[in-house]
Amino acid sequence: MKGVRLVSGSPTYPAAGRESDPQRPGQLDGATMRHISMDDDEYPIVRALSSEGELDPSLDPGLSLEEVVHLYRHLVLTRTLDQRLVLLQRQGRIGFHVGSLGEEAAIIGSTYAVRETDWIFPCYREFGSALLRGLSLQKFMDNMFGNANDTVKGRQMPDHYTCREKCWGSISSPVGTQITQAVGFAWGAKIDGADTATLVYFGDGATSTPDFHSGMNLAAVFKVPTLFFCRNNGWAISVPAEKQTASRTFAEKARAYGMPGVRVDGNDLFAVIAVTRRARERAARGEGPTLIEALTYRMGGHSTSDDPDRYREHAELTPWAQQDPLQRVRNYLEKRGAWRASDEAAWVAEIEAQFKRAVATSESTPPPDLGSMFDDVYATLPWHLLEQRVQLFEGPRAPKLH
Amino acid sequence: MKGVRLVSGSPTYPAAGRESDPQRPGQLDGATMRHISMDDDEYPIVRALSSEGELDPSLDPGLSLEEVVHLYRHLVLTRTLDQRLVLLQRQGRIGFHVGSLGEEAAIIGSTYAVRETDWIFPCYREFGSALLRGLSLQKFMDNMFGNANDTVKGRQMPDHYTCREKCWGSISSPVGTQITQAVGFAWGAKIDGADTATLVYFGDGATSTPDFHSGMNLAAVFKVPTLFFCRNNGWAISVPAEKQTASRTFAEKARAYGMPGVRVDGNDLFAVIAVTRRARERAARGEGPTLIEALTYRMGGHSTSDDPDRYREHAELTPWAQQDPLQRVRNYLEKRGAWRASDEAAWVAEIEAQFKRAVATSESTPPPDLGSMFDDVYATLPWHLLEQRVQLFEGPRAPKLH
Amino acid sequence: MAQMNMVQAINDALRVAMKRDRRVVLLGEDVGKVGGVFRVTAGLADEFGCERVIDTPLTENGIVGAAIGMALYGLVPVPEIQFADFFWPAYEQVVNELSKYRYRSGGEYTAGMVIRTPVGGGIRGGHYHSQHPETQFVCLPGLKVVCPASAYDAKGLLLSALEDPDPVIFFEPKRIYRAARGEVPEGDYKVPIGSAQVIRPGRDVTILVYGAMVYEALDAAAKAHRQGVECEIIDLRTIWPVDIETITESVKKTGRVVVVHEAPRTLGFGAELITLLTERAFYYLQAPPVRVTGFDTPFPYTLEAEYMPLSHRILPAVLDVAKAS
Amino acid sequence: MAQMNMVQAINDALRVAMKRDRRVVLLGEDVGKVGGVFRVTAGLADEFGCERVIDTPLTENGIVGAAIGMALYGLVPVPEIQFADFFWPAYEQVVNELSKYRYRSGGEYTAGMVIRTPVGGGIRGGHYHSQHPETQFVCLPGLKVVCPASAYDAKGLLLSALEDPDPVIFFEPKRIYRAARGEVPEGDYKVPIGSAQVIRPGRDVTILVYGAMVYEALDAAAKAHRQGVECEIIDLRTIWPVDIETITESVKKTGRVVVVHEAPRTLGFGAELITLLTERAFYYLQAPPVRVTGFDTPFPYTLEAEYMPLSHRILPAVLDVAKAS
Ligand SMILES: Cc1ncc(C[n+]2csc(CCOP(=O)(O)OP(=O)(O)O)c2C)c(N)n1
Ligand SMILES: Cc1ncc(C[n+]2csc(CCOP(=O)(O)OP(=O)(O)O)c2C)c(N)n1
Ligand SMILES: [Mg+2]
Ligand SMILES: [Mg+2]
Repeated sequence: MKGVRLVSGSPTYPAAGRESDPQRPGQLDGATMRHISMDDDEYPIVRALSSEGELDPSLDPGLSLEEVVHLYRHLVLTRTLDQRLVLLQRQGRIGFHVGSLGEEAAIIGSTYAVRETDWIFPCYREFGSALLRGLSLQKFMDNMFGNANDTVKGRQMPDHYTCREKCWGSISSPVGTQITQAVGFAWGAKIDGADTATLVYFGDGATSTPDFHSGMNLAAVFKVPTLFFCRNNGWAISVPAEKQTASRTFAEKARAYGMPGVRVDGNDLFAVIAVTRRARERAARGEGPTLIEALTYRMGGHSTSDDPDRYREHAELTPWAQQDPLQRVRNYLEKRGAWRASDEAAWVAEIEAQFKRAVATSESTPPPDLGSMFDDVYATLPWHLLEQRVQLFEGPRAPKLH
Repeated sequence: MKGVRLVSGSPTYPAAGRESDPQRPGQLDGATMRHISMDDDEYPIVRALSSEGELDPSLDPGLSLEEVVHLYRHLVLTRTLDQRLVLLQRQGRIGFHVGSLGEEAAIIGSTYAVRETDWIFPCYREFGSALLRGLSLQKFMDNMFGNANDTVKGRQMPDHYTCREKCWGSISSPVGTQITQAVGFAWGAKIDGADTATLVYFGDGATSTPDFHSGMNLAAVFKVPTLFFCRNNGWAISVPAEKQTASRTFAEKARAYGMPGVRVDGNDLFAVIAVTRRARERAARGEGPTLIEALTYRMGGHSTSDDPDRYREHAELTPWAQQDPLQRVRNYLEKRGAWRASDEAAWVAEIEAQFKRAVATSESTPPPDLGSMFDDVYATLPWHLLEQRVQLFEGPRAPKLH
Repeated sequence: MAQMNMVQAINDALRVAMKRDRRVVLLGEDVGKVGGVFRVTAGLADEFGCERVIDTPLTENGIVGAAIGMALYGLVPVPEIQFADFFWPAYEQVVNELSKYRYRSGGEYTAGMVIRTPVGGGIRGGHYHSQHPETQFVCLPGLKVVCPASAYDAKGLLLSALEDPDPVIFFEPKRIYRAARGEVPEGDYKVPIGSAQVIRPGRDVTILVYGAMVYEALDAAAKAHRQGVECEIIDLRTIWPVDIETITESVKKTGRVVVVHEAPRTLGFGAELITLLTERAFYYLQAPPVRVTGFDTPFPYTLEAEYMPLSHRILPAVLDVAKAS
Repeated sequence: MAQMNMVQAINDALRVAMKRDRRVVLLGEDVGKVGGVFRVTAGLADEFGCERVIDTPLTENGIVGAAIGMALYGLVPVPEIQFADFFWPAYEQVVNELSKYRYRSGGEYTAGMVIRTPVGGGIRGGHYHSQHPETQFVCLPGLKVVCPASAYDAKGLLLSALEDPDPVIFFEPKRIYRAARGEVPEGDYKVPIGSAQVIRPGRDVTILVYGAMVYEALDAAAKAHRQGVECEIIDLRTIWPVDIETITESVKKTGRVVVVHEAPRTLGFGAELITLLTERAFYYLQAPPVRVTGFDTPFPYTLEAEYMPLSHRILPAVLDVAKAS
């Protein structure tokens, strides 16, 4: 498969951090992007689909047109929901949302590339992955409202659901902690003799955490079948990727652990699938983990609590908008006569209708039972929680805070 | 300076961790060494002094003969004390010792290579460095006995002294924690406009800790003048370096942080000095940190509490004994007519006499004052420590525990 | 005097200190360009430059470890941990290094610094943006732990902390970041570390409280008053070392005590307070002391109002303890 | 029944569990080939292979993080932290992940495991090899915390812990690793988690204690007996959730209580015990409860015997509290 290099090695790699070698401005189809070193001789960006929707045959993951349409619908679903959820938050109906605007292809493509029995260890921006796996929109929305039907029983913030039945993990907020867990899970499978891999999502910022370091190291030493999927979206809240590390790419960090690393155009659904599949095959051969750096861009704020205009120029978004991951798949489909504006309008209308229904249901579902607050801390309630539960029930109910 | 490559880059670097590419057994002057990948095309081992005492002129750090004699005496001092301290521990007179047998040149050479105003952040095996800087033997011994004159007032285990007046840090046991601190110190100096670097020691095992990862990353991002000196002595207690990481070298980990890395023969005093000076010059030019991997071997147990026969073949020591760091400098001096057996015997006799006197003094020095237990927790004693101090004084004295 | 909220007061304290003392540097995630996710450090990078107001990579252990190194060099670092919930990667540096540095180096090295971090619930943060973990810091000899409840105290305590030779953990109750507004003097002034404040005198029941819950205690006390029970509210301000004289004196007077904190009950700071008072005012106690705290569960999202020790739970506790004999 | 010391008893428990249940895997630094720095896992790598007895790189956060993943998969991991003093790099995984996993995933995921770690002083370990940090674990809802004082209990509690659905922190008092010898049954048996044991009945003073200090309490009680004071000693065995009935009952009987622990006094477990007893046996207490603990300083090296709450400090406390009224 041309261009997918899981192997590193080049004589031209310059000394990093040299005064004489300033960070080169990145180039992608002519657009200058300040925050990300876009090309590197040793870690070229794997790309399959051009902006115009042309597919490099040597990188074709061999999807049927039905599959592409299916995935495209999920891209549209993800984007539409993202936009709707931001509005919902602005209306004060949900407390928070952390979206994936611009990163849809990286998420949908990678999840699609692994097997359904492989386990996903999410960061917090991958609701598209969960929906693709089969989390119902209703369940997702119940979590956004933290109601009695929420998979996590209203205990966590919005966007912190779980979906075990689809081999999909449990979201927590601390950055990086899922990484070592994903390694342990795949390692457990390996000890058990099962051919199960894990796919773990994290951001560029997460590469600075202890758990990135330890997870990468353990996986490489013990040849654990974990795919490390770094969504390099250019930002960790207000900190640009170029200030997160002095290495020119995130992919090359793999080498410090004796692991192959690869950079892929994260806005290219096909390339993401090709590269992730290749890493999955490697894992299946018992060769262990791979680090995938998906180059993409966080088109929105960090979350609804964030105002990106405080720290970045709006103009920076333009080149990325030109590389829009949905548009590129749409071009591909259009070229093959498989996309019509009216179809898409109908899908979106359907999604919006579904969304509206789901929101209505979630919003009218009561909050979790008072007593549920004490469940699941331990498998069974110890004496002190039994007591506290009684105290809560016997005491007055709380005022509304928000 | 030939051979000192702070820059990486080679087309032949193989994919790490490939089944098809088993860990090649290392070679150093013909001897096979199981635990360490001894050569790597991209990260060759910098070597100045041959086993026979020949010095590669292109790597000559330009030491005068007096300097070499001075350093050799410190190597002998370090080794002699190490041996004596182990005996003292076996006699039950001190509780513990963690030695540097076989690693003397790496320690003495690197400390010598930096400026006296550069700050040393030690791990726990670098008493040779402290003595070279000017910690008195008596003070060192007072720490081994934890008596009233101990620089750390008998509060820590043996080998956990400090020596601020010589710009030498404070030892603690947790692996890796000194690394980020060394970075912060040099960063502070940089903010302050001072040309002060830090030299931080740590082992191969420490490269797996969070603080290695974070310290390397911060130093590279902010171009902090810290020299990261990894004593790769082949072992982290019973865990061999080859199981600590799947990367073929520790030096190449530098690259993940956009920092140059270099491997040096840690048993080669001259090469260690040359490489460390080079890194120091780089820091002085404002180009930031360097990772130095010094290849050496822990000839003793991890500490006096450890029995290495439980996990390693004694035969493994043989090739390393042939690369003895003292012997090599001795050969160098001998070739130049600057070493005589009788001189060395006299030095050792003098060291042993000094040692005996220091031990006698330390052993007869009383333990720290009872009340000192409460000092230095805070700058001044808060009410609760004042109370506890009174309680202690008013209560009965403790029995002897050991 | 200017009216300020707590965010502004803390910002102002940092500005005063940075102007006066070039050794003061701030570091943390998003503290620079954007001025902190709560905007506490807003404008400081512009004013003092990004060498002194440092946006770091995402590395709590690196932030605190590097801050220790800076302090050893002689700077006065003010690391920010974005939420106290994310302190833990740095906890190794706090337990084994920061809190023990002077002790373990025989007094040769000290690492005075102020670690700022927002704490507490009531902001729809779920269990990863609501914790109030004073226990894990109070139990470490060598640290001081502070938690202001007013804009005035926040500035005055921070200015004290910045001159304190010991490391100070500075908890900022984020729920009242903007709600706690009041007169704040310009320039330098200090609120001493280690001194509590009786913010409402009363003869019947002592309420010990700090941070955002101070306002809940005040509300409960006002309601108790209407039922004839007079509460003495002590805002601890410094959690550790606690102002033992002020609290003991009050309890000797009232003989009844309610402790309020957001953290879970078990081994929350209430346990230490009640034990201290039992040890030194046992014969004055007329009723068993009562804890009104978070429950022993992770901090919930939807039910956070039920979880927190708000006024509606403080009031019955106060009335009960007032009656008990 | 065989005579075993605590090291052998723990080793035996691990062997029994690993033989019976292939899901049990051990991981940690030096636990494999060399069998642990205290030789607790000696022989297990040979018997069960290095896939199940795993020598890891030096990464406490990695060890606990990976163990969580293994547990999510369905294994029963038994990570070892070489000394409790080095737990902290893993604390983030414990606070934010392990202790909350079932709760925060709505019951979908659980991470049952037993984290073994040696604790305590009296072995010339200075402050980095002597700490006894139960506070930092008891204060986290979701964990169970165990600390045996005998070989019998060590094996029986460990076998219980390995079948417990909740994560268990298993503290091994290293000072008595070899000194605590006794009869230990072969094969499987359980000592239930959550149940304390009255190891010496007495009417005058209740001593609450666990781990290595149990023997110090016994020594002090023997001496108190000679002075006419009868101690009831309760070995907690499980620190949390503590056996509230057993301790409350005893204190209701004696009305006097001494708590002993090695950790520093402030927010040590003694604070929780005394507060619990004050809350539920206030009117039975005849004297203020007393804490005999480590001092609020880092653990010292040379003066460790003066620092620790050994018999010589327990005895006067017992005699004092017996007299007080
Ligand atoms: C340990 C920790 N520190 C800080 C935070 C606050 N925080 C939440 S997300 C975030 C940035 C993460 O950036 P990145 O890893 O690039 O992921 P992205 O949000 O861009 O997807 C920060 C600092 C946190 N959640 N956890
Ligand atoms: C955080 C931490 N974990 C575990 C230990 C126990 N321990 C002490 S030294 C050591 C091995 C260190 O190996 P390395 O870094 O290679 O240094 P070396 O002893 O070989 O010089 C271990 C595991 C510790 N001190 N700190
Ligand atoms: Mg990002
Ligand atoms: Mg080593």
